[in-house]
Amino acid sequence: MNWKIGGAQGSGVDSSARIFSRAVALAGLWVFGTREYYSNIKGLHSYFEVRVDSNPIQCKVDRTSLLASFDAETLIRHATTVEDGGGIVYNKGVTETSIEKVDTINKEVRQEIQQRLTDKGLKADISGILEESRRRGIHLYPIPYDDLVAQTGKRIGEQQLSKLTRIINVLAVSVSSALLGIDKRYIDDSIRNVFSGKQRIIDMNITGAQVAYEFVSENYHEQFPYKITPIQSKDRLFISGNEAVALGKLVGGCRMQTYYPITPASDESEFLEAHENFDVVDGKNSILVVQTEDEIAAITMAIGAALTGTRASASTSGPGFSLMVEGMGWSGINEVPVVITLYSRGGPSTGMPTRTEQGDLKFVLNASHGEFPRIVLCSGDIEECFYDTIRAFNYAEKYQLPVIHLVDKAMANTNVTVNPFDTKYISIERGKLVQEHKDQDELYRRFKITDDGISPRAFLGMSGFRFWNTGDEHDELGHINEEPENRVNMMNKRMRKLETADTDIPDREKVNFFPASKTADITIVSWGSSKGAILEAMKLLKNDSIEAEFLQVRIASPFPTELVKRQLSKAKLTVAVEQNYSGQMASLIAEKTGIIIDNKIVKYNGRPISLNELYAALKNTFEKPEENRRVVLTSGA
Amino acid sequence: MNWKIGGAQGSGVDSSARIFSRAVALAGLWVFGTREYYSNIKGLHSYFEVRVDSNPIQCKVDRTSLLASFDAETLIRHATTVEDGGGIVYNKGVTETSIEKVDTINKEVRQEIQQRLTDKGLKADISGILEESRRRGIHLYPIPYDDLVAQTGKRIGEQQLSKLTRIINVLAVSVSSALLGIDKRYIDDSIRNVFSGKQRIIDMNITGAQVAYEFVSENYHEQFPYKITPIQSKDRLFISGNEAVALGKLVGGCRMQTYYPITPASDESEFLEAHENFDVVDGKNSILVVQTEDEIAAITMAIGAALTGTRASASTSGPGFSLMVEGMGWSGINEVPVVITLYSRGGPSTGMPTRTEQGDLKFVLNASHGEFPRIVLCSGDIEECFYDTIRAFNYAEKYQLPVIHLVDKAMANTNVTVNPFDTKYISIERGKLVQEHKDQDELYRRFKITDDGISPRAFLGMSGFRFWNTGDEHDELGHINEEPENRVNMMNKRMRKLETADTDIPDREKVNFFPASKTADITIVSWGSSKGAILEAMKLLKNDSIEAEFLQVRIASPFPTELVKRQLSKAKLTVAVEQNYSGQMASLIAEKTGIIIDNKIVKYNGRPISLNELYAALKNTFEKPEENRRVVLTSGA
Amino acid sequence: MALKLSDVRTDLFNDWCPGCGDFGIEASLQMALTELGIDINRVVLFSGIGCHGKIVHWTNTFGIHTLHGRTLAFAQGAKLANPELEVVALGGDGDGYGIGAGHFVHAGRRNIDMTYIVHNNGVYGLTKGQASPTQRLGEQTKSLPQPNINNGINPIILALSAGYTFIARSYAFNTRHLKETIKKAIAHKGLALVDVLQPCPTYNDIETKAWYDGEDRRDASGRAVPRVYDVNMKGHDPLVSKEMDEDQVDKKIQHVFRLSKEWGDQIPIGIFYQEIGTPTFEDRISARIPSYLQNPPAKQIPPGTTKSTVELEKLSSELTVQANNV
Amino acid sequence: MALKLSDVRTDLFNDWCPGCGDFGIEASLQMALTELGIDINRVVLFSGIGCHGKIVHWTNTFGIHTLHGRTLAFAQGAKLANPELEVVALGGDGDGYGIGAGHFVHAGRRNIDMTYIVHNNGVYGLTKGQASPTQRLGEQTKSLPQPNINNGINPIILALSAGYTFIARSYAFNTRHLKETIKKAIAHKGLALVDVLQPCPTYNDIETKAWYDGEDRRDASGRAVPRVYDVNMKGHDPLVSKEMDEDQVDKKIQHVFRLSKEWGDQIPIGIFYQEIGTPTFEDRISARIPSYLQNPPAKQIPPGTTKSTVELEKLSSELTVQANNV
Ligand SMILES: Cc1ncc(C[n+]2csc(CCOP(=O)(O)OP(=O)(O)O)c2C)c(N)n1
Ligand SMILES: Cc1ncc(C[n+]2csc(CCOP(=O)(O)OP(=O)(O)O)c2C)c(N)n1
Ligand code: SF4
Ligand code: SF4
Ligand SMILES: [Mg+2]
Ligand SMILES: [Mg+2]
Repeated sequence: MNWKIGGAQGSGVDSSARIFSRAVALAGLWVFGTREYYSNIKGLHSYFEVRVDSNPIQCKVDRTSLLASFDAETLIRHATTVEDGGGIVYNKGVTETSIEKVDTINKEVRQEIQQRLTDKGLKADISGILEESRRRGIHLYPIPYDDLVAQTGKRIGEQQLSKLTRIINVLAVSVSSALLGIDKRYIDDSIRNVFSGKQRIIDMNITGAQVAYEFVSENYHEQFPYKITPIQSKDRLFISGNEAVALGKLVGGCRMQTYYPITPASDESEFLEAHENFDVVDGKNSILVVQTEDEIAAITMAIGAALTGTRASASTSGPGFSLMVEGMGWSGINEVPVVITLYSRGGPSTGMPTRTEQGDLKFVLNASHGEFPRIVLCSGDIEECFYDTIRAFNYAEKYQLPVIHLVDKAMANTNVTVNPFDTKYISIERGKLVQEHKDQDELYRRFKITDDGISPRAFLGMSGFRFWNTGDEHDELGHINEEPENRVNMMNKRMRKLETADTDIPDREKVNFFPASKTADITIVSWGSSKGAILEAMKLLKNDSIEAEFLQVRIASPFPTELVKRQLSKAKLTVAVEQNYSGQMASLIAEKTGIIIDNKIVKYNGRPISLNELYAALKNTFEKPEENRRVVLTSGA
Repeated sequence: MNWKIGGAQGSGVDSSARIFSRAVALAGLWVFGTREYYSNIKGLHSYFEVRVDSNPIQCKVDRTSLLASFDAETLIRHATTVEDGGGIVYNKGVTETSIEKVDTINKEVRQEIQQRLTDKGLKADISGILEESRRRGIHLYPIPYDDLVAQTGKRIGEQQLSKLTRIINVLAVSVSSALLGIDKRYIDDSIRNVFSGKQRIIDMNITGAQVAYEFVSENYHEQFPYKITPIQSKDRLFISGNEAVALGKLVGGCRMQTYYPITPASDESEFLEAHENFDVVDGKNSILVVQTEDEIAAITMAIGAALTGTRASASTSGPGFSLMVEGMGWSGINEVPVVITLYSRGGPSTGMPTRTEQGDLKFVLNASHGEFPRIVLCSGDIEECFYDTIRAFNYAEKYQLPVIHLVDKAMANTNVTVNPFDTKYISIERGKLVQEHKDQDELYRRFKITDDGISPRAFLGMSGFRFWNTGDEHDELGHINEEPENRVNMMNKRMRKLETADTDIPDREKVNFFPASKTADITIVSWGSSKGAILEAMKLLKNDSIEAEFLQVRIASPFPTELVKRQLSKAKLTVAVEQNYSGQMASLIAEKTGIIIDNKIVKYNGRPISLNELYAALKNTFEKPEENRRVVLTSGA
Repeated sequence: MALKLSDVRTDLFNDWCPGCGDFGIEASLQMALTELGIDINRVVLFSGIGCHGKIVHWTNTFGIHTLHGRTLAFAQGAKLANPELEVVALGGDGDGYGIGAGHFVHAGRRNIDMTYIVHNNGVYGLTKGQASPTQRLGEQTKSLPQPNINNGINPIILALSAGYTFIARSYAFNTRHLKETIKKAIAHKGLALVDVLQPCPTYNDIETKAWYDGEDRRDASGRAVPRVYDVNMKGHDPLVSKEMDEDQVDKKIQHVFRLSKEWGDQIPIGIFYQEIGTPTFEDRISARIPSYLQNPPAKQIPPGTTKSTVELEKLSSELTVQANNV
Repeated sequence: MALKLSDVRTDLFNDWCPGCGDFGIEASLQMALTELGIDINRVVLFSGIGCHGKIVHWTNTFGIHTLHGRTLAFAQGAKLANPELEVVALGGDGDGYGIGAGHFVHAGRRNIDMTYIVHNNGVYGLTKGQASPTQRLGEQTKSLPQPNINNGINPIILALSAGYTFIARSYAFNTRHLKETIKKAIAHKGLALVDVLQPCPTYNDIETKAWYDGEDRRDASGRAVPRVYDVNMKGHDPLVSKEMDEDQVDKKIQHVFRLSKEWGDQIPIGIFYQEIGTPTFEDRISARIPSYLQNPPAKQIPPGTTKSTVELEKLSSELTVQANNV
């Protein structure tokens, strides 16, 4: 089942989606909820899609089962995405709104729609849209929202109806859930959670929900084809990528976070700030979140903090990362562990701030002038976001280098149900530190040349372990040194750490390999948030007797060259699936292994990959590989 | 013949080297002069090597024929580099200086040298160093500099000898040239040029030179084995990479340059500033050079200027470029022609500011978040620096995108003789501009979607051609537009320009291919300033009957995939020669063609490649390829 | 042909929040341009990233929506390359005083003849309401999890210390005053700052329109008593000229200082400071490059494909070696 | 065990030019540290890129030679993570007031308890003498091809407008004064700026040692009459406290303003301004995070390999869905 709700940004659509999703989760089902919105604060269209199933879900789909709306724009934009036999909940009052008038939609797009309706002999207004839907067998549910608001007002004794406008959201949600047969108690509980602390609003909305449920049961006896039946389930988290990273930071020992506001990264920092004091088994810990003047200050402050032994990180997105590259280079040559969480979004430049993309991989791998080791982790889903965050800090400290953790907008703003995170097997590994006691007379060599490239690390303020750092090439003490021999030794030492890391890190943390049950017809390679759609598409392909295997690269540096070579060299047909223009992982694989990926399926319209389009593209690719060397996916509104 | 002079930074060694080089050039010979110095203003050791030949020279060599010095440090550092049978000019007064005392040399290095001398039964002072040289058959020329200074003072009537200390440089030069049999008139003329405008200093130095020449003819009748004999020659330029780029900018129509001081880039801007008013055939032109508050302002100001139709550029080096990447991305999405001249130096971070490296190739190719087209040119020698600068502006305007022109410290600070630049075949090509007259009512579409991806360009202030720019994804007018379809069209349009450029640009501007005379035994691939040493090494290999061919990549984006594939696919043994740790061009070739380069010869100690080490490395590689998969060059002090 | 307001507007959908102070700024700017009657083909607006930044899209002049914090650098680059342009830069307070603070200071050092208007709403609007650098210490606007722990900066004094030769403040919903101020700023020869108090009804629930308008304070007749007042109407003369002696200038500056600190019950708007006769950067360039204004960088190279006209031999004469000619 | 000067020096070769003012700054700083007797294991020096930046290598404390212009950001990060450290940041004038101007302003807004010393020599030393932002308009130091066409900034006023709570100026070759000033700056609770007039004999041939020392002006007895004088000796009291009323504060600020503009024949050094009792950033954090000072970020995670002690279930309770439990 795929529920969708749309409405103007800032009108409360987000809380509606939350209420609905949580309610469904309370019923024991799995939820996968995505969000699309413009780079705008109020007024432009935003929408949420909530996919629901009794089995875990990993991606979005194209078609909507039930569309909940209260404005005209949502109908204009989304009615055509409702599947034949699905349903549309809408505001009775907007039926006569003409397409022409909805000026938040691009003029050309409006003209196209008007044309389409006219061509079908329909009126160029909402009634035309609805009629078009009705012809496809879609169940229409016109809702007299104004009446329902008024009724709610009456019940709670609120005369000023303007104060109640926002409950229209909950009315839309409640009508939907009533139609889907969701127990109203789930909705009520969800309302309490989402508006927690605001009793008046809770009461208002719970009453509204009651009114809506009654309205549905009075008017729509007929069965809506989809039903949500509660099932047994353990406790789950209902969580977004932003939140998963934030929890990973707290659990992983991060105690200072710097940030400069940027979409879609700053929600993470704000979550941390809202939880700056938290419990540990033996008392209280805290995280200091600093809003800096820019991203240059964010990264350099985080590095300053890291020098004191603090696990520190900076979170940002492309434009901010672009400003961090000089600072990152300094942490590279000075071997300072620092974690950068990079939420990739549509680029280049300001690009599409609220849309997703995987366009930064090659940039982060090569960012900053000169050469130094770095680790780049790419999470593929929201659970990996959590666990990888912790690994990022461990790697940073073990190998004393900057770690970039690549996530993206699609994960950041997706809300899913997951099993509670399991911290049993998680350790905090601080790497090679100096021993408390050392020979008094011996100078501490912060950059001592060692076989594995890693030198025992001291923190600023540790008695007897004074050291120097400089962005210049330096000697073991950390003093500037330009001598050619020292230079070569130091470069070798630093780069050696990448080999050490490559040897240390277990294969399962480098790649996930999802085998086919028989010899694979097609070998998919991918990384990041494309993972979910690929895994689901593989199941559909299997139904068609197409055997697919999937290599998910989780670490882009040090690149797992041998592992990747091994998996790909025997492949029949390799296909890279990526959310960028050029197929950056495919490039990286070619660079490292010489293997040219046969086919690419790419997407760069800013919207996440849907199951349907990927399945179709993979199938076509399998059937006619020559004709499909590069397939561009385009679904999404 | 390879002459070397050393001395403390700031003591005038640079003008001595200039005087010597120009004098030799005046004698009709070819000159190749390199400079090594610390990131320091005064006091640390610097030295110049001037290679001289009757045929054009393209690189440096390891051994010195004649070492000119006046301090102890130069002897300690460089006496061992003098070839058996060569000569050393030195200050009689420093003979007893102990190694111990020269504290500008790293303590450990000093200890090693002391040990070496003691092991040989020599005194641990300059006399030991000299004796060590003498045993190798080196001609020693002890010069009583103080006496010569005093004599000079007497002749010009200057009592205060402290005012004359700087002529010690010219004395060293003059002694050298007298030994080499260089006509004194060349030295005099050179002095006049180098100190142009400062008559008193000219007189002083010319007299000093006279004294030195006399001293040599009186004391050293014996023939020094090397002689410089004048030969007939046309006019030449004696020029550095910095100057060649600057001239290229003026000739190429660049009329605004922004910069923030940084080594080794700012000499170029200072040259431009010193020549800000210059003659054109029909009057005066000018270039506005703006020293900005940082590199972010440098690139964004240059872009602002470019929007007005000005050919504008920013020059910088790694750390500055790191700060420019966000701005460059904006010029990418807004299709603004802007040229960035990047002088690569030892990285990462502050690294080795005055030393050379080719460590930024992959960075510039991938710099800035998201994907957009850019052109990257890599000059291989000082003449290419000039011509490529002009091409950079033409490409920038023709394809409306940022162009990065990669040069390096080795070229920037190398002074060579070249034939005067030939501007006959050079055009200034401004690309597709709007027509002056257009339909009044038609909206100007700055980003009109076209087949070749290029839209007719207007400048700010052109009547009737108002347009918008934004770093956000935009429509044809330049207004923000996040619709998925527009997004895909715009990405495609922009990226298409790279294909257009790839089709347009003639092969000879993409690569230089230097064939072997028979089937090649070894195929060298390289880029940038490694070119010279490769070309010379090929000749030596030929003497050994090793046939080498050489593919010099001049454009790294759009990458000439087919050309490179064609050249490399039939190669017996491919060897990449690069001045970086990882072999970045080799990576790029693998990424683009899937061809894994067999062997790498890399250098990253900050010193340019010498002919001797490269020849040896190539020979070893040819003879035992398996044992030499990665050879690290280390020559240079 | 006199300009009409409709000439300087585009017909795009304006997506600012209802009641946003940016509407007032947009209207005032467009009216100012209309009334000044400048050829709109010569006008270039630059803006940064933030809600404010979209203003250039709603305005029918050349409109360059740049990067967060870099507006001034882009704008200066264009103006220097083509001094004939009428350049107005628009910034957000996060954009201009936050990430852009360095450029703000250094632009003051140059004094290029252009105008800089800052939409000062106390918050980072487009990123959902974090505190901007003008938000005061201890304030807690709507979406802050905790009160602000940074000192707010004082843009007037910052501009003064950086060397701005025209420093004004206005209020977004006093479009008359703002329009007139913008006109004067544009007319000023040198770099002019107009800091505009801009209510952000969505995220700034402290400095609201109602608050600026003093709707919480009513006089005897029940009328709101606005907090904002016009200093120039109250007799403050902002002019500083070369003829004044140091003492007079000092006094003026001291007064500006005091005025700039007024906040709360009385909020001064108007022109605080205006220096007359200080050479612009363009003047100083002209002293070095005599042809600069007649033949600026943007005008030197013709369109099409041409040969370089540079006299390369002359230019490189000092680098030329005439062998054996000594 | 009392500290000796030799304890705070390293034995590296110092490669500044002979006669460089940086030697005076180095000596004063090292003497100040010695006399203050702080545990040198607690002291962390940060520096930027430029000649000045090498100072940390000559000094035997923790020494972090950062990036050009970013000194303050690195330093603030370390101090916030471990407030027990004694943090002294050192910058160049190009470094701190040029490329670093943004951080300079925003550090003022925070008022973290640390010291910032700027080596103000009017030039970009290490890149061979370009004009720095403090170089005055129209001046032409040795290696400029043309006179400087930018206004020089006034660091005192810039600091004042940014919120620095301690603002002083000293002179590199008055090591006694400089040393005492540094001691007071370190002792000050809050962000302290010490702008140090630093001759650069190699590139700044205008503001030379001889010039500061007034060797071109001799009194009757033939003694040089120094340009530099101590304002505090001349009666200027820099203190501003919470007890003072607004008028008193204004007067003080006006005086600071006037002093800061003196240049040429009379150049004031000394403490211009010092605010007492203003809460530091650390104080403000403590109000939000009560355990901050006792258990700062740097102290929370033990060394070695451990299990996370975070109560994840509690922390994520609001995100937990207890299915079918409604
Ligand atoms: C380098 C960079 N960092 C962060 C952002 C994200 N960002 C977009 S708008 C904005 C803040 C806008 O605040 P302000 O300048 O005050 O403008 P307003 O929205 O209030 O008009 C930020 C930080 C960005 N676009 N670029
Ligand atoms: C990002 C960046 N840009 C430029 C440089 C080059 N650079 C090195 S030192 C310096 C200027 C130093 O001037 P200042 O800060 O005044 O210090 P001083 O040398 O005078 O002590 C510059 C611009 C750099 N290191 N990093
Ligand atoms: S968020 Fe504030 S500044 Fe932005 S458009 Fe809305 S009201 Fe205006
Ligand atoms: S260049 Fe100037 S500042 Fe740098 S060391 Fe030399 S004298 Fe000092
Ligand atoms: Mg704002
Ligand atoms: Mg300086």
